[in-house]
Amino acid sequence: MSFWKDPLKIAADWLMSIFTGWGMPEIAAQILIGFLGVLVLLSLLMVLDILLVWVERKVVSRFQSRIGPNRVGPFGLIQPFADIIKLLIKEDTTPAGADRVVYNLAPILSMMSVLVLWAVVPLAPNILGVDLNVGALYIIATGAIGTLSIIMAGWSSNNKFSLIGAFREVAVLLSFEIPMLTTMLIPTIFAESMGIGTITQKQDVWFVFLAPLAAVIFLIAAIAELGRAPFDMGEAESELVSGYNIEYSGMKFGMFYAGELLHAFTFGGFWAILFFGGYRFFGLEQVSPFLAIAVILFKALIGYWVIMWVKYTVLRIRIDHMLAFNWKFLTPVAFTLLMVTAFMNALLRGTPTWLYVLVMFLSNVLVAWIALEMARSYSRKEREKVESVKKTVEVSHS
Amino acid sequence: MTGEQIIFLVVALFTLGSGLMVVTTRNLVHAALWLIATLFGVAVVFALLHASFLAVVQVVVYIGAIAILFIFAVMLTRKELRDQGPQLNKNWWFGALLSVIMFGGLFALFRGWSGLSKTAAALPSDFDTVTALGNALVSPDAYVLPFEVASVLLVAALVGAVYVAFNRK
Amino acid sequence: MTTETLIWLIPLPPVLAFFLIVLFTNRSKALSHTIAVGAALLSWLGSMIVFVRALGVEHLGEHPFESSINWLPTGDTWLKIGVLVDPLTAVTLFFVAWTVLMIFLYSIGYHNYGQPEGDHDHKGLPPHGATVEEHGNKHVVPSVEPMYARFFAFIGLFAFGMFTLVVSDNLLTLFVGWEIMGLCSYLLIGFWYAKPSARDAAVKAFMTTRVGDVFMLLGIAYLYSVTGTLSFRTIFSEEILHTLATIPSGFLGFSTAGLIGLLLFIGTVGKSAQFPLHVWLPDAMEGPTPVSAMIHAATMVSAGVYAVIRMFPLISLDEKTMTIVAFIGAFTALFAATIAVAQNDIKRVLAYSTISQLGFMIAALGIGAYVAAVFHLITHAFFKALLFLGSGSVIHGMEHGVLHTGNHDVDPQDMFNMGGLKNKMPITFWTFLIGGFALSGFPLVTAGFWSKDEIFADAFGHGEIAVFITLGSAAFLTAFYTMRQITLTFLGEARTAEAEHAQETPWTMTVPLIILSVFAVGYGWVGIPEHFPGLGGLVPNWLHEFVGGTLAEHPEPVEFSWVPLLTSLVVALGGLGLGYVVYRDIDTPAEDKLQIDFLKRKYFFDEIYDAIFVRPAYWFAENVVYRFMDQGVIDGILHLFGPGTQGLGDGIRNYFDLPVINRFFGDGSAEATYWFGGKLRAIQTGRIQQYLMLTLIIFVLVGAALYFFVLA
Amino acid sequence: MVPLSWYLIFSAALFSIGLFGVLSRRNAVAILLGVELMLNSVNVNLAAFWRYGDVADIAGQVFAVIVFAVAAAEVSVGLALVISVYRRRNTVIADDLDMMKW
Repeated sequence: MSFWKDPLKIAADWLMSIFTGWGMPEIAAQILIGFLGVLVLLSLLMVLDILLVWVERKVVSRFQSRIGPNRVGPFGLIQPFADIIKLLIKEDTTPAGADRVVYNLAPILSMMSVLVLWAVVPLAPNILGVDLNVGALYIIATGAIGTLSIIMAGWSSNNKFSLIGAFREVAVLLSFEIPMLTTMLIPTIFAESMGIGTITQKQDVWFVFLAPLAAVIFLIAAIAELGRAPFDMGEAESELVSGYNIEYSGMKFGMFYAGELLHAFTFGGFWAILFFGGYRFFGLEQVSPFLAIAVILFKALIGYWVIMWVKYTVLRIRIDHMLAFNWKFLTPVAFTLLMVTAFMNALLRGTPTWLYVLVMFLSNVLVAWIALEMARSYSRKEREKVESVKKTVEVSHS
Repeated sequence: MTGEQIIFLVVALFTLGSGLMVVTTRNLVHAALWLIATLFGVAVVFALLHASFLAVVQVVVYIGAIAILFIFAVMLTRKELRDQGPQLNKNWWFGALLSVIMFGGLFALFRGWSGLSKTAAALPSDFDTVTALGNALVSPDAYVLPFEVASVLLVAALVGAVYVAFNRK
Repeated sequence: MTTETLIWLIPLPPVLAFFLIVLFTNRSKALSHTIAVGAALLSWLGSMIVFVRALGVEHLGEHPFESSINWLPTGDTWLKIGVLVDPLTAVTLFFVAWTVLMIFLYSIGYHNYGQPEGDHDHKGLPPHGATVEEHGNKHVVPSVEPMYARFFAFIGLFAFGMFTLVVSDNLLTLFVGWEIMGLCSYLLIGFWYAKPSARDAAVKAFMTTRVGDVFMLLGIAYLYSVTGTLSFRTIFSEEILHTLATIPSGFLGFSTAGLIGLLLFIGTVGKSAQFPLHVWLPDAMEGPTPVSAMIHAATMVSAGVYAVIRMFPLISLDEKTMTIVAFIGAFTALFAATIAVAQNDIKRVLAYSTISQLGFMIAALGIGAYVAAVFHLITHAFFKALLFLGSGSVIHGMEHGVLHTGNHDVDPQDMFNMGGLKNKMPITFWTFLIGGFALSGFPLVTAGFWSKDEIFADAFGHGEIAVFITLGSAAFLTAFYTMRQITLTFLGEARTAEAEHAQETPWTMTVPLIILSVFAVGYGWVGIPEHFPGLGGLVPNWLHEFVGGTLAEHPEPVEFSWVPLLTSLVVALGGLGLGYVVYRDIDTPAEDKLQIDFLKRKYFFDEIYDAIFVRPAYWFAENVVYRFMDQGVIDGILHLFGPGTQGLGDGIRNYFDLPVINRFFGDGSAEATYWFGGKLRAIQTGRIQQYLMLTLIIFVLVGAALYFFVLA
Repeated sequence: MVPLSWYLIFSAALFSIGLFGVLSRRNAVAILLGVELMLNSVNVNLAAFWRYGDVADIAGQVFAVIVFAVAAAEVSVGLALVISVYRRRNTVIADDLDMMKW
């Protein structure tokens, strides 16, 4: 077994031999190696995060017909480092009347909620933190910690804008958790497991072909979960200045910011894992784990790009519309889809794959079509109501 | 003392400590945050018991929903964000006494029970808890009826909560 | 999915459709019929899958698909409900699923989907047509049924009843399905409830079948009390059958099996409209035509025959019962055929022909020709559904003509108002012709020939010459009135202006006709006897092999004989020929020699029943129950009680109530409660936590006491 | 290995703490917090008995799941009531809500 085939095991064995050579007991060495692995993963993530800052700024400037960072380093690649230095040397303020402990805990929790997500991300067939048998739920659970960090930040800042921002953001997060969890259960049904690793391995056919509607709903819910435009209720710069993180400065703000970017990238990754085969790409993942990592990073980047694309093209939606959209449209559709999928899955057990895929795809399309038809007729009625009101107003004016 | 025991003791002390903070701290938002810490500790206890599904659901349901709801409720029922005055009623010493008696009574009951020092057998290697739990919840031979009743209860609670808290203009 | 699960699911879509339509979609016509037809399609799909899988099982009779669950606890045992698919169920499912699907589809066109709302249509009345303006000139077109969604809901429930009945593995669920259909037939025959005739017909159908149902329920109860089970497979086990056959019932010398069989058969007499409970069926024509097809072909009457076929192993144990069955069947066959000859309403002719054909099946069962009865049941279902839908199409076409001329006095159902429709409605004509020929038993090509021929062969082969001759004459009359109908309706020249303007119906109506006509022709080929000259042996006699496997003793095919074959050839061709020759030139009812009042009035059966049952019932209700019992006896007793009770009450009040109850118990307990309340109010602080503490103190005290005094 | 007694004592302690909260806090929301602690201690017991009994018999976890559902229902209705009371009476102190006395 070469290093190219299974780098983790080779490295672990090598470290083990070194540590035991130093006279360390085996169990302690194992724990130490585990910590080292986590440390390496987190460091790499942080570096990735820094690169994401550059990617985000470069992409948004392209969307807006600008050039973007181009002064520091080639293509402005060093720009994020400059930004970090700027953030680090800024004054670290704590507003008067703030709840100190909670105030300082919030950005840490925010960053943490993103980082712990990577514990269940399968980077390659044999590179995986933990293959939790409840992986899909785990993702939601970490989202709960993110929610908590937002409300802590908003409340402890002792600022009404931050509190309003936090409230609105939390309302959105809690609501959109439901379609997200529901659509996550659809790959679970296909893979017959909630484990993220198993879900990846079961994707001989990418689940997006089996459940395109679920993929779309998941993406929408994920964008809402990230608090990005068009669901950026928490920040809503034009209304709330900067939302829940208004009072934060320096690196504390930097942690919120970096957390958000990495969160977006991570959810691009989960989108890829749940619906686009994760690290699988026509057997490429079998060649070498490094290729697998490259594949999944590339897919995650594409997902991230889609999320950015949405963010910089779509306008913010009013909060009541957003919640109504979730409760009256997205959630029922997700529930219906889940029931249809489960029913079809039970019905088609044991049938050939092509039939399974075809029927699943068609039932998705059917559900989507019915949902859109109903939404269309509803919105037509609403529009007529509004227009009739407008007309009577005009008549009474004239 | 094995590693698992150490972990359990640390987690249990942390959990009980935060639990005490929940019932004694003056600031209600802090109490809610301490509740989250307690719940998180309980989630870790679940994980120690190899009940991974319960652990994760504990985080999702309690921390993600119930605790947040508490924070909302605390903020919605307060004219000023800080509470003035004592947080415990004048019979608090009696409540404390009763609680201690309760604990003592339970403790005494435990001591008389033979199965107390039992240790757990190792989980069978081919036993998937989540699968077993899922099957039990939807199997007509097992718990599908309580499960359905629970779902009806949740819907009733949803409707009831909306109705009760709805602000009629 | 396993076949058993699938069988459980077959009846579900229609009933779901019923609830969906009733509860949610009754505003939308398109949605309602989409749901109903979709449900029928799902059931059809399930039935076909089950049918195909059933074909693949060897010895399905011994190892049927079955599955059951406990339903009601009855002492130590459970009353089970379950599903069973043996060969009989499989072939029944096949024709039920097809005909139901076709009828559902047909109903869309029949109720004028897509046409405008009527000008002055009311709920509960058939649509009267709507006026539309096109290019400046007004003309009348058919209007859509005002209770469109309700219709689809009802037939959905109807289909549910039938599917439940067919797949059930015990008499109880069979009876449930049976009764659901009874209810639905009431609802659907009285669908146009604003018409008094439809109301009366609905009540008549319901009451008449109720007579049979009561006897059937008696039979089921009797069976249960004797055997302790209602499951078919258990009842038909050898020892139970043996017990049933040997214990005498003490009633006219019947054995237990014979009496139970007879009681169950009376249920069928009601449901399948056999003599003497046949009167409801012709009146049931008041409902919309798809309902007629549903009742007469796919579901209700077939259900009756199906039940007898299902219980055949039980019924066949007693010779006497079998003789009664054979007699009633054969008599009904001839009797109904003679009435049919004199009817002028296109649907009534078919109604009487249905009664007659059901008589054929019952007679076949009575002589032990099990497979022949099943065979005729299936072929009859197909061609009779075809004929009814065809007649509906004709009526629809005629209504179009009526709307065109605006002369509403012309009855679009009277055959003497038609004629020459062959060219106006070619698809209807050809399919109707196929159905009619199948009904008459046109030799070799049609399904009706093969099934009827098998009944003849069995009757002859078993030496039942009386039955054979009766059925032969009935078959001759069948061919005769069928040809009369075809000639009057389609051939010759149009006799009225309305017939001139008749029009072919839309595709939703013609497509089911075409599909059903394929079966009306093709289904006969699965049951060609092996020894048939020329054709026998070309195709194996699949039906006999397959259906015969249902019985424990495999029935032997009868020896081939030329007599029944020639008879069936002669009566079919002769009847058809005579019908054409006689009615070729007849234009008005007056010219028709067979318009005998006696036959036209159906042997005065309605009048007789009216005199014997209905009027006495009214008289009894009016004079005995109301005048005598209610006003005389009961009111008298009550009037007697009044003063007595008052006196007694006075006494109790003055000497017991006031002093003892009021003073001592009433005021005394109130005062005591008041005193205690005053003492206890101190702990009622209104503070929830203090209550909780009190509760806990009591709990701790009681717990400690229990612990120390009881456990320790 | 951790013996069963540790879990039981832990859960008894948590239960008692919750009980103290329920009995002694003035604020209705805080009382509900105590109730949550008590429910959680019950869940710990259920999970512990599942783990230390027959693992294949999943009843303990099933009941814990149902307790989750009940807890969620209880909190949502309870807090809704608290908010409703606050709107009408402008207080959430349990001792002030003593209309139901005598």
